[in-house]
Amino acid sequence: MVVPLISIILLAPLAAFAIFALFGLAKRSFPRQDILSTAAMLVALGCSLYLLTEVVPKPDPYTVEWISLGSVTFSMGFYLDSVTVIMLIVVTLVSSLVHIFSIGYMHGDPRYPRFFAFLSLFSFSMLFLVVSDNLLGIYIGWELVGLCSYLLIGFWFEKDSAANACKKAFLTTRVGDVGMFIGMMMLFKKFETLSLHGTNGIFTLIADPAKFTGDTSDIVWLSGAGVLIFCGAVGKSAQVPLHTWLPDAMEGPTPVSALIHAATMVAAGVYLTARMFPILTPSSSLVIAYVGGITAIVAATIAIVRFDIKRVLAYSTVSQLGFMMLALGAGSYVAGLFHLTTHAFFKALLFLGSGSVIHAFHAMHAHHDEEHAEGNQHEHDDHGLVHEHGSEIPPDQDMRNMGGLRRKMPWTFGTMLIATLSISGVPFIFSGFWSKDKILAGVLGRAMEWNSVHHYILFAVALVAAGITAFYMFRLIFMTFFGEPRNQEMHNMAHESPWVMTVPLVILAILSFPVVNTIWFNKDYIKPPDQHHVQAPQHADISPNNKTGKVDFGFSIFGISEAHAAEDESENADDAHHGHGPAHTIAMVLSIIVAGLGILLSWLFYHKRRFSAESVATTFRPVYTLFWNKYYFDEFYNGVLVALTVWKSRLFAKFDLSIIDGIVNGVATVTRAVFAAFIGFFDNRVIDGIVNRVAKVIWSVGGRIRRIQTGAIQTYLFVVLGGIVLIILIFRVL
Amino acid sequence: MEPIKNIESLAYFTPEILLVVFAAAVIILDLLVKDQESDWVAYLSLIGLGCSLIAIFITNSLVNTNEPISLFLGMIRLDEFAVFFKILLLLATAATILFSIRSEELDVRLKGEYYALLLAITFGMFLMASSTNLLMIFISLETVSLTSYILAGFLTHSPRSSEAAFKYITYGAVASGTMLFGLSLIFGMAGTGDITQISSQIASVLASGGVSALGVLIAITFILAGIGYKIASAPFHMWSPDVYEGAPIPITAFLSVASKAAGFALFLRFFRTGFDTPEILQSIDWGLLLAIVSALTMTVGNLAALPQRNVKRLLAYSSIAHGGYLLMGAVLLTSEGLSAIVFYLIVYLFMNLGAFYVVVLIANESGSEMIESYRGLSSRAPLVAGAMAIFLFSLTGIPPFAGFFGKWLLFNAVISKGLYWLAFIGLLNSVVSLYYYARIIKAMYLESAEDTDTFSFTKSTFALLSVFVVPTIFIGFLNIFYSLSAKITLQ
Amino acid sequence: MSLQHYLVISSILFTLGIFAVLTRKNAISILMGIELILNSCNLNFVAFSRFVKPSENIVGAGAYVLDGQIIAIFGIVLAAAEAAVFLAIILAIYREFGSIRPDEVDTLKG
Amino acid sequence: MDQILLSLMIFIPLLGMIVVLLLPREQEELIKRATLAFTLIPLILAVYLFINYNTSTANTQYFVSVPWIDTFHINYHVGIDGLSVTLLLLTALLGPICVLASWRNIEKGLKAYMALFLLLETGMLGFFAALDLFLFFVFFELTLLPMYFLIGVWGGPRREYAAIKFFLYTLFGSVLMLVAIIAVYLNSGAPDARTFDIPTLITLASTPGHALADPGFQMWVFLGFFIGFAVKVPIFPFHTWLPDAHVEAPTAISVILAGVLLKMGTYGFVRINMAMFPEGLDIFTNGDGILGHSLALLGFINIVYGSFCALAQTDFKKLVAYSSIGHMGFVILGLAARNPEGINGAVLQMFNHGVISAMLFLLVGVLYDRAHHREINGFGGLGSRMPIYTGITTLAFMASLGLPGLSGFWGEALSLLGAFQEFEILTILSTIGIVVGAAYFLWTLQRVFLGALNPKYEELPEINRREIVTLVPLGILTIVLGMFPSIAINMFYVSVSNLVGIIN
Repeated sequence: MVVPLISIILLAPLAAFAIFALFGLAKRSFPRQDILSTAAMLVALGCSLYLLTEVVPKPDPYTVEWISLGSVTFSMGFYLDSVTVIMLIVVTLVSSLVHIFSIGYMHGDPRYPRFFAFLSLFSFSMLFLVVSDNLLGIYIGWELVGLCSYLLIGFWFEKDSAANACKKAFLTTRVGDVGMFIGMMMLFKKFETLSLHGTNGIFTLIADPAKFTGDTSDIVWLSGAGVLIFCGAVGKSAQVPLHTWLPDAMEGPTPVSALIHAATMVAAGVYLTARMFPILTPSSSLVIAYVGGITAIVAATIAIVRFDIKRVLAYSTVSQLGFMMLALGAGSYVAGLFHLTTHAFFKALLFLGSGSVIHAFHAMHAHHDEEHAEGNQHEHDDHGLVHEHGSEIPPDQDMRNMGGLRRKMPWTFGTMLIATLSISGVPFIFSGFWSKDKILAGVLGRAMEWNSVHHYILFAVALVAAGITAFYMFRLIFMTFFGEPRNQEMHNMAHESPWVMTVPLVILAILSFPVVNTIWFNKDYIKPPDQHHVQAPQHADISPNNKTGKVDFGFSIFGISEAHAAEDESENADDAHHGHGPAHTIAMVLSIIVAGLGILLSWLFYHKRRFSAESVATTFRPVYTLFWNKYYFDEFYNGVLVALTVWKSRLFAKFDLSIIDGIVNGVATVTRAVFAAFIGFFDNRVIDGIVNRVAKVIWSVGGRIRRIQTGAIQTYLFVVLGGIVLIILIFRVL
Repeated sequence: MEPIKNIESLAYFTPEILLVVFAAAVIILDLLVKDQESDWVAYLSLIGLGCSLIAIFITNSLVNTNEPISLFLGMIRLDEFAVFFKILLLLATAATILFSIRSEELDVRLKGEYYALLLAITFGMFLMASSTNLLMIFISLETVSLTSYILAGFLTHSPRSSEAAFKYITYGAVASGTMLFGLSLIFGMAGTGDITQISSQIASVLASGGVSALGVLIAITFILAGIGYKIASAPFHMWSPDVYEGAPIPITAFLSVASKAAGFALFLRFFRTGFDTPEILQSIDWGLLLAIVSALTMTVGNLAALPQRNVKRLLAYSSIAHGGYLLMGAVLLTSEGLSAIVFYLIVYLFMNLGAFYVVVLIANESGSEMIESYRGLSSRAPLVAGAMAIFLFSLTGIPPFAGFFGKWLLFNAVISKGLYWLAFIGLLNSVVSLYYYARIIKAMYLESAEDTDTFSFTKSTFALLSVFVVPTIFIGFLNIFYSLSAKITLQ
Repeated sequence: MSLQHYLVISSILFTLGIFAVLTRKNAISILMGIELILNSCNLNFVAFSRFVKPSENIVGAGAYVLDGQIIAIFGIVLAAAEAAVFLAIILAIYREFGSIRPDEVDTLKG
Repeated sequence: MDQILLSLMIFIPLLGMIVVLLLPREQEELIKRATLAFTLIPLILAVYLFINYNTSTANTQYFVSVPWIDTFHINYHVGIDGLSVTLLLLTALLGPICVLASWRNIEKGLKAYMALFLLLETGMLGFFAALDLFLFFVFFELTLLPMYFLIGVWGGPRREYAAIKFFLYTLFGSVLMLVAIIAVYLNSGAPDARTFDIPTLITLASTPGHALADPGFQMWVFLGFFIGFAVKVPIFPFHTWLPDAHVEAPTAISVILAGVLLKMGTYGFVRINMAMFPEGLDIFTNGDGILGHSLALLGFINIVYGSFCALAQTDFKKLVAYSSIGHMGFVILGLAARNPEGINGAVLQMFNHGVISAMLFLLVGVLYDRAHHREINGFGGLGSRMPIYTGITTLAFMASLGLPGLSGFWGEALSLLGAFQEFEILTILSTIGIVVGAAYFLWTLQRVFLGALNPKYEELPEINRREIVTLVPLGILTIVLGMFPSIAINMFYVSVSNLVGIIN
């Protein structure tokens, strides 16, 4: 029953896309692509829901042999455990809602059918990624979602900013993917397979000493593989330092941002890391945790000062993904995935909400597709906009043009408020609170249990980030929905969106309440996999929960100990809040406090206007500018380029800077510079040069021989005599 | 086996006799008949060649192949080797006559003499291919030389032609004089002119210390000068470009194929039977000497051909280079090498004559031998251009044309003796050669002519052309030619 | 007189001939040089066949061979023929170039 | 009957050439149709062979061996194994596609063009089927002449230069190969037992104590063959003929050049260098130090150098040309690994690259026929003008940059997986090629298709039906093989494991 269901789940969206493609070749398009795709998604959703009843936790994967090379074989397989099913439901659900939303949002777009076709293709790829039990399969889905994100970000490719953004997204993620591929190769070399579960899957082999003697070199190898595979996640989930593509990706239509760049694809990185949980070693986990933590704080701080509503959400997404990574890195498997699902819902909601707002402002434009038509018009509109990196803020996305919308669009307001409360971690009634709290508890738990200073630091970071989250989210709400309309003319035009758009909002809002997420608290439904090679440091058994116990600064990189007690150790490591009640309570209390603090501050700043953000900004000028410029990541990447602009101008003046954006084209420019010179020099001078030189020599010799041929007979006779004498000399006398 | 006495020998000598008879007949009839316009003399001499060919087959059938006989008290030898070369030479002469009929540069007044001389030179070459005595060798060589001097200078009122003749004879006289001196020394050492005994004689004198190896070397080198001049091998090649350029095209074709072939026949027989004994091989590093000469020859020929703009001269140099390739087979005088040379000569006959025939045609049409006059030939005369392309690629040695198979045999022979360096030089040379052959191809196919009026050729022209094209394409694929060339030996 | 004397003379003749051929600036004198060469060869042949006793396995014991002399005679004949042709060609050259200096006859080159 | 099928397939194009030559030059339509027919028959035969090929054994099938030049023990010996049948199919498939691609844009001398093309096809088919070393060489060289003329006569502005350059490079390589061939022949046994028969030679070369098995000898012969093939592949630094040849050649010929001729190099390498000279191979792939890594190093250089060069191009066609240098690098890398993953990957990559690069060149041709230039920066925004063309191009690009799910990925992935077992660092460095590959393709995509439509091209006509027909089969192959690579791999993995057995 399972296999056919999964096949349907996968094939339905694929078919929707295939139909579009076939019609396309015939230079026509399917009459109602939107209905088709949406229907396909709903079918998939239905099947996924049904699977919920089917699956018992941790069955063997359903595999088929894919490629056989005689000695070696690669198999493709589906692996279906509770997590997979939940992911399936999340993806199909959000995707369906986004489909429905788009029917309204994208209505009237010249490439309306294509949009839905791409959405279907994306859904297929994402679902494929989720179900595959094989790094090869995951990698396939992985790259395909990347492709779809490329296509959808660049959906309005006439806009240069969009064209750049999609390229940047694809290439930045691909950098990570290459790391992932190398990681795969390392695993393959060690285990001669790429399947994960099952009798001869990596996760089984890793436990068997014959295949994997847990000695240092093996552990190092494994850590390396783990980190490299995590690189893939860093790219896709926009973790520092590869996060810069995600904000730019907001150039795509808003439903895309909601589906791909909030709910599903970016979460795929987290999902992958969770999947690879068993092979993570202490060191690789720590790397993951740190990357996550840093991302969380960095993104959050940047978000504070954005004015583009979509970018705020983008950075908040990055930051939330950081949280999830942090959780996984700290060994809180469940917490990470829990937050993934909750975040998927409320963030999708937020994006769709913002979409609805943008849509509302769009009414002012005669044509709906103005949002993407000539992106360069933004240069010369006079809202006194501040220069964001990449392109100017479109007026209909600039929060400074909004305000007081809550009466204009109550549904949107209401739903978005719920989501905001959820993400800010307002206690008890909102799902976001639970998941975030679980993360904090997990980190703190690990910190106490291992006495590891690293995790204490990370916990602090996470806490701060959580506070900031609350702050900037409410800033968004206040600026958008409360207060007086700042741009009256635009305000007048605003209106509530049609039902096709509001209904999804409502559904998502419902999903932001914990009731539907209780499944995550079901211990025997969701079992975290074992981490065979993560144990607490040897001396951690003094007392699991001693507050006074000296904190161990020298975290042993390879927490290798006797294999015994690995099980329950990792058990503890995961459900930290059970093993360590104190950790849980502390975390909960603190998180509530910081959330409250954040909300309070933003209320004072942006609603009550007690303090003016501007004055604070001026007093903390350096910090402000740092945030404003997003820690100068893009500038840093561009710096590589700038250093080479000198070269460039010398080597090919005709080529202008405008199309250069970020590291990608920076590298491109380097290579244009270096290699244009290099090829010019090497290919033509050296290689051809050698060839030509040889040819020249031959020619000149030919010329010389000609010159000997003087035409005077007596010279010829001289040569004859000379020849004779020479021969005699060579062969006898000498 | 006992040499046959003179009178009995005449029976086996009919092919040569027929040639002489027809030569005389041509001259006399030419004097009597006053018709200068038609080409009957040419056809008469063709008939003569035909008769002689038949005679060759008959006489050959008289001989027991594995028991060759020597005529006129051991002056000349009648064996498969000789027979092969005679047939080859006959074909070459026939082709030359046909070219001459079509060539427009030849002087109409002296047809009789011209064709008579062609027959005479063929006679001389027959002797070259079969003589086994120093005296015969010298006489045959001189016969060929003297007649070819005249033929080279046959274009009266053409300074080029006379100059060619002058250079040719000066060079040739000195070379043959030098050779004669060498022969005299050999005669002195061996005490006999019979080359079948020379080797053993010289071996014994060398052993007894009668003469020094130096003496032998000097003698051999002098002789080499004479033969080297005939086959235009470096450093005795320098006459050939000038002579080839000056001489009438049919004669150039003839010299580049026939007299080269004859020279090789003489060369092989002389050194194979005369000097192929261990003692002499010890006294001089034979293989190395010939290998160097061969390498030098092909390299000089190819490199000097590169800058040429006159196709005739270019082909002259190319034929020097081919002499070098052929010499590769002569290195170490192995039987493999011998059969390789034989095979290559067959191929060379067709492709080189074919190329020269095209030169004749173009010269007739455009009155020029310069490469410019080949521009756009592919559109002006597609078939001729195609044929020329085939000949040139074959000369370069590119499959599937016969030239490749010929080259391959030669390299095979060289490598079998472990002379990789020589093979390597040879191959590099064929790459270089592509360059100047391709220049003609380029002119014909990739460049366009100033005037694009198409050339008109007669059916017979194409017929004759196909006589050369078809073998150039197919010889390589037919086992018969390989087995045939493997059969030709010198004991 | 021993064989050596003849050989020395013939070598001198040969060298002189070569020298003439290489240096003379007149076609006629080149012809003369060639004649010298040929005659030196003839002298060789005669001398050899006079002095060198061929071993018995070629001819019967005590037999006396005239090969050398015969070759010499042929040599003379061919030399004459060559001279004739040479002179004819020189005439042609003179007609075309108005000179018989070999170094002026060099239109064909390269 | 089955026996002659192979020979039929090889020589029907030749027959076609004769027929075409006999047709009157005015009957252009007729000539085209005839050529198409004579290229379709081999395709049908190839498909037949492909289907009926017995994948369970590594023995050569459908083989014919008749004496040809007895004097030198040369036989007309043709047969197919998994490797050759795959490449035969590729060749036969590209045949008709190229004819269709040359349907409209050959202005002058159509008859000669088609005749030469048919000759070329015979040469290629024969090469992949030949099992006699001499025959192998003859067919190898047979492709030279038509190529020279096809580039030289129907090529672009600098065609003469490109043509002669191609000719000289290849000839140089092949003469070295000739020496090696003769050396092998002469060492294959006593004068009357010598042979050119490839299978026999392979067994001889692996019998200990035989002259052919001597490592020193094998090393030199290996080098001889290697250079011969390296020029064809082309392996750095013998590659400089390729960009010129590609840029100047007419579309169809570029397709053949990239699709088949480059494969002749790698195929020959597998067939001769690897199978016949394992000792020699050992020296260059299995030792320590630079020499032991030389082959992998060359592969790496090809990948990185090729892709970076491609990144620097502004000529669309040159970009594709350099990209194929890069992609052939993966083949070399995979072969250097000598393990099943690597070699299978390499062979798969050969096939896939054949298909994909063919698509790319066809697409370039389509654009060139319309805009009459190939300057990448000279376009812009075509995406909105020619959606279908854009779609297909995107597919081809994605396939070429190794997007999983499209065929290009599997070859690269397997080659890398294999290579990583042997050469970790080199392989990791080679992955740079993947990123750069993505970079130049996406960048091109952006400059040509994205952004605002270049006003010059507002009237640019959309890709027409004939062109779509030439592209669709390739596109389908790309997708199908991308999803089910085993379809191809099953054809040859047995042969490959057999080869691996010989090597180790």
